[in-house]
Amino acid sequence: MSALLRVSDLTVEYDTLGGALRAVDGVSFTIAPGETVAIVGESGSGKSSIAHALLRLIPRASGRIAGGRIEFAGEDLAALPEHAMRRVRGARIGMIFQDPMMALNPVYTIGRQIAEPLLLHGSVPVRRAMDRVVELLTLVGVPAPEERIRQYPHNLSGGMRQRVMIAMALASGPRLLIADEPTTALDVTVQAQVLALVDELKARLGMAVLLITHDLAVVSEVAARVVVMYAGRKVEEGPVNEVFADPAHPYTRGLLAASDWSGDPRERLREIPGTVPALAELPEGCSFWPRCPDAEPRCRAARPAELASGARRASCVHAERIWRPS
Amino acid sequence: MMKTVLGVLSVGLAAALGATAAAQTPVRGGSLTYTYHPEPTAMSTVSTTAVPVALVATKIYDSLLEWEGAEMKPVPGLAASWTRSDDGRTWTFKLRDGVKWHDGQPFTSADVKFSVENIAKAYHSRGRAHFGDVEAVETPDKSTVVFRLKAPVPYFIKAFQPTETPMLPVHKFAGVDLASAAAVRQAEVITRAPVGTGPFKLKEWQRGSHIILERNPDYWREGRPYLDQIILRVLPDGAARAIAFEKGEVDLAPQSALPEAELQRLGKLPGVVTSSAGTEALGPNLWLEVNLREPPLSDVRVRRAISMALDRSRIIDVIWYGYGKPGIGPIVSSDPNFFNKALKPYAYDPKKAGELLDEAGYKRGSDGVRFRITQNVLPYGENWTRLGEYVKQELSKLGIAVDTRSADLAGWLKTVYTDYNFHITSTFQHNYSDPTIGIERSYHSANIRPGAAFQNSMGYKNARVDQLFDLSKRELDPAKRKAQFDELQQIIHDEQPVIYLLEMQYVHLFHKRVHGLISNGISMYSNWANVWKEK
Amino acid sequence: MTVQVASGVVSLWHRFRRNRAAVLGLAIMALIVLAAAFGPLLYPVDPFDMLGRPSTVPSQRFPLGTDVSGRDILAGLLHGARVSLLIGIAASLAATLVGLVVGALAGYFGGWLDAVLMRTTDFFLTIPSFVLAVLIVAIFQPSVLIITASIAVVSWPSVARLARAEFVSHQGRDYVDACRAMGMSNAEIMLRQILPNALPPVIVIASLMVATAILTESGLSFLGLGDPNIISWGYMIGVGRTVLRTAWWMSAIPGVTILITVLAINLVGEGLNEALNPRMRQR
Amino acid sequence: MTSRLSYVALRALQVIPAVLAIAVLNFILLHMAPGDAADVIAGLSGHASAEMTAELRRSFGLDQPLIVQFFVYIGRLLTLDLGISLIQSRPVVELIAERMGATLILMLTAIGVAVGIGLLLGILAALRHRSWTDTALSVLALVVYATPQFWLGLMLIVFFSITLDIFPSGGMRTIGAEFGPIHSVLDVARHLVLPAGTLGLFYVALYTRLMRTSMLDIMTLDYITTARAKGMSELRIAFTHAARNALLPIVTLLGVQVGHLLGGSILVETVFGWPGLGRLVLDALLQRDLVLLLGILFISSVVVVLTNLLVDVIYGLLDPRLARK
Repeated sequence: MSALLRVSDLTVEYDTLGGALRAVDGVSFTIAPGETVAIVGESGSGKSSIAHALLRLIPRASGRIAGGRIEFAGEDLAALPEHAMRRVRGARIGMIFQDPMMALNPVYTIGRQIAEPLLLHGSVPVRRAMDRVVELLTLVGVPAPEERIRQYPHNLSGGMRQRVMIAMALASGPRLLIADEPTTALDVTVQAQVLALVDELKARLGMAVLLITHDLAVVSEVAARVVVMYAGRKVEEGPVNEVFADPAHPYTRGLLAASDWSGDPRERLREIPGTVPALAELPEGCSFWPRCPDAEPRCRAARPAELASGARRASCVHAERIWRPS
Repeated sequence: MMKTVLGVLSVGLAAALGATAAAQTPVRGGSLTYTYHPEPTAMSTVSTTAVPVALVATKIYDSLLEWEGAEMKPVPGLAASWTRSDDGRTWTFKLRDGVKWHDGQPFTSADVKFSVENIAKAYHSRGRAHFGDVEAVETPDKSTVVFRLKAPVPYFIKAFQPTETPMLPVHKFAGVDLASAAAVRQAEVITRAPVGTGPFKLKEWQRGSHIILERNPDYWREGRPYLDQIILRVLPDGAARAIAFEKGEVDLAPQSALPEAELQRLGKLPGVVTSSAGTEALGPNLWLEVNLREPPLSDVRVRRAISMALDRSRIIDVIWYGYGKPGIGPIVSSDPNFFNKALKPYAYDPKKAGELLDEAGYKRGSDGVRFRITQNVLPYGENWTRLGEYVKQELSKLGIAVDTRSADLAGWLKTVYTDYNFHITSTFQHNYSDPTIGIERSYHSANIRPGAAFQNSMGYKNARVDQLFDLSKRELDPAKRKAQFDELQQIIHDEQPVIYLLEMQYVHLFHKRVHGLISNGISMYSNWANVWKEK
Repeated sequence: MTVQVASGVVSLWHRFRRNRAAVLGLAIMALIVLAAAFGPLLYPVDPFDMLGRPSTVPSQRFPLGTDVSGRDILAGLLHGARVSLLIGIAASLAATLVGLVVGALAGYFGGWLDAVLMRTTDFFLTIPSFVLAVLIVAIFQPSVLIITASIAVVSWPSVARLARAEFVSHQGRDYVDACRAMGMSNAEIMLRQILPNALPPVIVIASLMVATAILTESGLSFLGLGDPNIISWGYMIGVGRTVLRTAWWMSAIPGVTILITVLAINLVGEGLNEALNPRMRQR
Repeated sequence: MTSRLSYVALRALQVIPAVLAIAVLNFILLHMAPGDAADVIAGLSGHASAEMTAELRRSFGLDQPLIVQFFVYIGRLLTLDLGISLIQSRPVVELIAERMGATLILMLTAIGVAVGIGLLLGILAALRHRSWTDTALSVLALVVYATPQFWLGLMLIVFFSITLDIFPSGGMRTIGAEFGPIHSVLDVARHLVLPAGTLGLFYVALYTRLMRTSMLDIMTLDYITTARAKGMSELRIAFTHAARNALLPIVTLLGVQVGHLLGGSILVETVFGWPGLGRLVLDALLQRDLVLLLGILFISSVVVVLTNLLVDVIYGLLDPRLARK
C-alpha cells in the first residue's frame, strides 16, 4: 500500500534559554489514503509539535524541523520552499485546532474566514465564494448558514465554532486533515457530534485524517491505527484494536489503565505515577524508566531499539522476547 | 568696549542719514514686513502702551501733532496750527480740514474733546500726568479745540504724541459704558476693528501669525503713504525671527526685536543696516531697584558698594553684546535736553566696594559671607536672566550671598510693586521726552503706593527731590527747569536708590532697501507715511 | 528571606545581562551618575561664572567651549547632570509611590473607593500633562522642589492605573484567599504578598518615567520655567538657541546629552521589562 | 445601532462631571498664583497709578471675594459663556476659535502621519523580528523617543530651512501672498512639514514600538496559526489578521495621546511660530489672563474627552465583540 504521508525520522527542536530542546525526536510513521491515524500522549509528549511540523507551522523564531523527511504524495514537505509550502497548506492538507475560539480571528466574520482558503487557492471564482461557504457550512451541519456567514466567532457556540473550523479546513478539498485535539475545548455531548462529523466527512470525501489527542476513547472510536508518544519519542505504534487489547509498552498500558480506571475519557492521565519529565531533563536510556513499574538497570543504560511484530512497533526492552527489531 | 558701541552708533547714524538724505526719489508701492514678539493685544495705545501695540497702533491712529528730529520738535499733523497763551494755561488747536476717519466720517473737534477727556485722561496710563490739570476742553467750532488748564504745564504739548493721545472716533463709542475701564478696553475700535485717521488701516489680523495693514486711500496728506502695505509677522522664537530676517522674509526688526546675540552677525550682512537712532525720546534705563526699607540696603554705603562691584562694561559686552552704555543716573545721557553732563558712572572697583562694606560694618563672616539678600529678576527673557546670574556671581565675590527668585510677570509685579517683598530686582524704565513724565514716578515720595507698577517701589524719600519735581512741573522757563533737573540728578546719583547699570540701546535692523524709517526720537512709533521701499 | 532576594536579584541580573543593549544602557547610566556625583568635584568650575570670552569654540581651557556669556559649557553639563537626574529620579519616585498607593487601594478594595480613586486618576489624565506642569510651575514659582512636584503630579496616574490592574488580577487569586484564611491583615497581604508580585511592571514603567521626567524638565527650562539658581540641560539648550546659527554646538551638546541619557534609561527600562516580564521571558 | 448611540450618549453624559471638575481645579490653581491680570495690564501700560490698577481690578470683578468669583465663573460656564479675555479684551470663544484651526491642522497631521508611518514600521519590524531591520528600527525609534522635541525642532530648522532652504522656518502660510485655493493649501502644507514633523516624529517612534510589541503578541496567537494553515503568506497575515487586532490596544492609547499632544504643541508652536492654541495658552498663562486660560483649558479638556469618546466608538467598530455589549 503506498502511503499518502510518510514521516521518517522527524525531529523538531525549540530554542530555549538553556539551548535547543528536542520536542520531537526521530519519529516515523505513515498514513495511507483514506486512513485515520491517531497520535496519543500526555501533554508535552510532542504530539502537537508533529502536527505543526507537518504543515511547517513552527514559528521560525522559536524552533525548527531539525531533521527527517515528510513525504506527502511523493513530495518532501520538509524541503519544500516556503511559497510552494503555502500551496500545500489549506489546499491539500487542512488543519483544525484545539480551541476554536482562539483559532478564529475575533474581528472578522466567519464567512470571510472560511472563504479565505477558497480565494487563496483559487478553488472557486470570487463571486461564487460565498455560495461555496454556505455549502460548506451546510456540509458541516451548521444551521441557517446564510445568516451565520455574517456573524462573528463570538456569536457562535463552541460546537458551532469547531464546525466552522472544519468547514474552513475542508474548503479546498484536502487529501489529509490534521485535527489537533479538536474536541478538548468542547463539552462532552458536542465532542461526540464533532467526532462523528469528522468521521462521516472522512468517509464521504475520502480523505485521510491525522488525529492528535490524549483521549483514548476517541481513538478507539475513530482511528484505525494509533501512534503513542512519550517525551518526544514514539513508544508504540499499531492497529488500534491490537494495541489497545494487548499494549506492548508499559506506558501504553499505563495510559489505558488510567483511562479505564477513571471512567471519564476527558480526565487527564495523572494516574501514572510521576509526571512527564521536562524535555531538558530527560533521563539517560529509556525516557520512561523513572515512572516505569517494570524498570530494570538496562533500561537506564541505553535507549531501547524499536522492535516490530507484524503491523505493530514498540520501543521497549520487555517486548524483546516476542518481537524482532524492526 | 566703548569702541564697539561707538562703532555701532556711527554706522547706525550714517546709515540712517544715508537712508533719509539720499538723493533717491521715493517710490510708491510695495509692502514693508516687520517682525516682533509678542503679538499686539490691542489696536490702540489707550489700553496699553506696550511696544507691540504701539508699533502697530501708531500707523492707524494719529495724535494731533507730528514730531521731527531726535529733540522731538512738534510739527503740524491733524492740527494744522496751535497757540499757547503767555501764562501757559490756554492752548488752542486748529484742526486740518477734510480729514476723514477710515469709515468715511469727518474728523472734528468733538472727536478730539472725546479722545482727551473721556478716554486718554481717564484710561491712558499717563493720561492723568498729561491732562490732570485740564479744567475744560472747549470746541467753539468743528475745527477748533481749546484746552484750559488750572496751572501751566511745561510739557503739555508732548501729550500729543501718537502713543500718548491717539485720536479716537466718538461715533464708534455709542453704547459703550464710558465709566467702565473694562467696557472701554473692550470697545471694537480698540480691540479688533480700528477706525483711525492714520495713513494705514487694518486689512487682516490672523492671531498668532500676522497682521496686514493697507494704505488708507483717503489719507489727508496728498501722495502718502508710499507703502501699499505694512505686514507684521509674529514669531515667538527669537532664533526664528533672526532666521526670517536673514532670509529676507522680513524687511525690519524694530526696537531690538531680535536677540542681541544675533544682531552683530546679521548687521554685518550685505545690505543690512543696524541703527540705534530714532529712539532718543524713549531712553530705556536699566537698573537694580533696591528696597530701601531692608536694613543692609538702607545704608547708602552698601548701595554705593554694590554699584561699584558691578562691572558695567562687562554687562554691556557679555550680556547685551555691546549694545548699550554704562548707566549713570535717572536721566539717560542720550537725552538731548535734560541730561546732567557732570555725572559719571560709578567705576568698577570691587576692592573699594569691599572697603566700603567693611567701613559700614558688614564684615565677612567665617564663611566669607557679609550678608544675604534675595534678587528678583525681571521676567523679560534671557538677557535679564543672565544679568541676574552675573549680579549673583559678582556680589558673591564681594561677600554678599544672593538668592535669585524667578517668577512670571504677574508674580514679579505683585512681589515688587504691591508687596514690596524684595531686596533687589532688575528693571528698566523709559525716560520719554520729558523727565516729569518719564522719571518722576520712580523717585517722588508721593508715588510710594502699593499696586503702582514701575513706580517708587524702593520707598525712596527725599524732601528736596520731591520739591524739585514739584517746581519743575510748573516751570515754563527751559533754562531754570534744566537747572532743577540737574540738581535732582546729582542728588539721586549720590544716593543710589537704584543701581544704574545700563542705558539700553534699542537696535533696529533693516534691509537697506527700506528708506525713511528714522525720522524722530520715536521713529518706530511714527506713522510711517513717509517710509518707502525700493522696488 | 534575604537569600531569596539575593538569588532573585542574581537571576534577574542573569536575564538582564543577556540583553546587550540594556547592559550598554546601564553602563552609560552609571557613567552619567558618576559624572553627576563626582564631576563637579573633579572639575570644580562654577557653571555660572563668566570666565572666558563668550561663544568660544572648544579649547584646552574650555573643553567644550563657552556659552554666550563666556561660561564653561563642560561645567554646566556636569552640574546640569545633577539637576536633571535629581529631578528625574525624585519625580519618578514620588509619582511611583503615589501611583502605587492609589492603584493598590483601588485595586485591592474595589467598590466605591476604586470608583472615586480611578475617576480622579482619569481626571488627571484628561488634562494635557505638559500644560498642567507648566501651570503648576508658573503658579508656584520655579524651584527644584516645585518642578519635581509638578512632574510627579502629571506622572502618577499611569502608575496608578497599572498598579490597580495588577492588584485587581492578584486580588482574586487563590494564594490571596489562602492568606486571608490564615488571618493576615489587609495591609500585610497588600504589602507582603501582592506587592512583590505587582512590582515588576511598575518598576519598568517607573524606570521609563525617569526619562520622561528629564525631558519634561528640559522643556520647562526651555520655556524659562527653570529654577534660576541652578543650571540644567534644558536651560543650556535655551541659552544656545539664540546663537544657533553661529554656534550650533552650544545647544547641540546639552541636546545630545539629554538624548543619550534618556536613551540609556530607555534601554535599561526595556532590559528590565524583558528580565522581569514573564511573558517576554518565554519568547 | 440604537444601543451604540445610547452608549455614546451615556459616555457623553459622564463627561460633564469630569469637565466641571477640571474647571474647578483650574479655577483654584489659577487663583493660588500671585498677581492678577490687573497687575499685568497696569505693568504693561508702564505708568499705571495704584488707582488705575484698582479700577481695572474692580471692573474685571477681580476684587470680589473668591467664592463670588467662583460662582460667577461656574454660572457663566453652565451657559457656555467663556467670558472676555482680560488682556485682549475680546470674547474667549473668538480667540480660541481663531487658533483652534491651526492647532487641529498641526495635531491631526502629526498624529495622522505618525500613526500611519508608525503602524507600518511597527508591522515591518514585527515581520522581520530579530533581523537587522528590526534592530535598526528599534534603535531609531528609541533615539527619536529620547530627543527633546524643541531641540529637534531647532535642528530641523537649521538643516531644512537654512542649510537646504526647502522649507520655511516658521509661520503657517506665506503672509500677504494672494494664492488660489490649491496654492493656499500647498502653501500651508509647505509650512506644516517641519512643525508637524517635529511633533509627529516622536509619535512615529512611539507607534512603531507599540505596534511592534502588539504585533509580536498577536503573531503568537492561534488564529494566526490558523491563517498560516490556510496557506496565507506572512505579509498577508500581518496586514489582515494581525494588524487589525494589534490596533486595538493602540487605539485606546490614542485618546490619552491627544492631551499629551496638546502639551507638546506648546513647545513646537513656540519654536515654529505656529499660530495655535499652544502659544495662546502659554501667553495667557504668563499674562495671568485667567479668563482666557480657563477657557482654553476647558475647551481642551472637552476636546480630550470627546476624543476619548470617539476612540471608544472606533474601538467598537474595530472590535465586533463590543458591538453587542
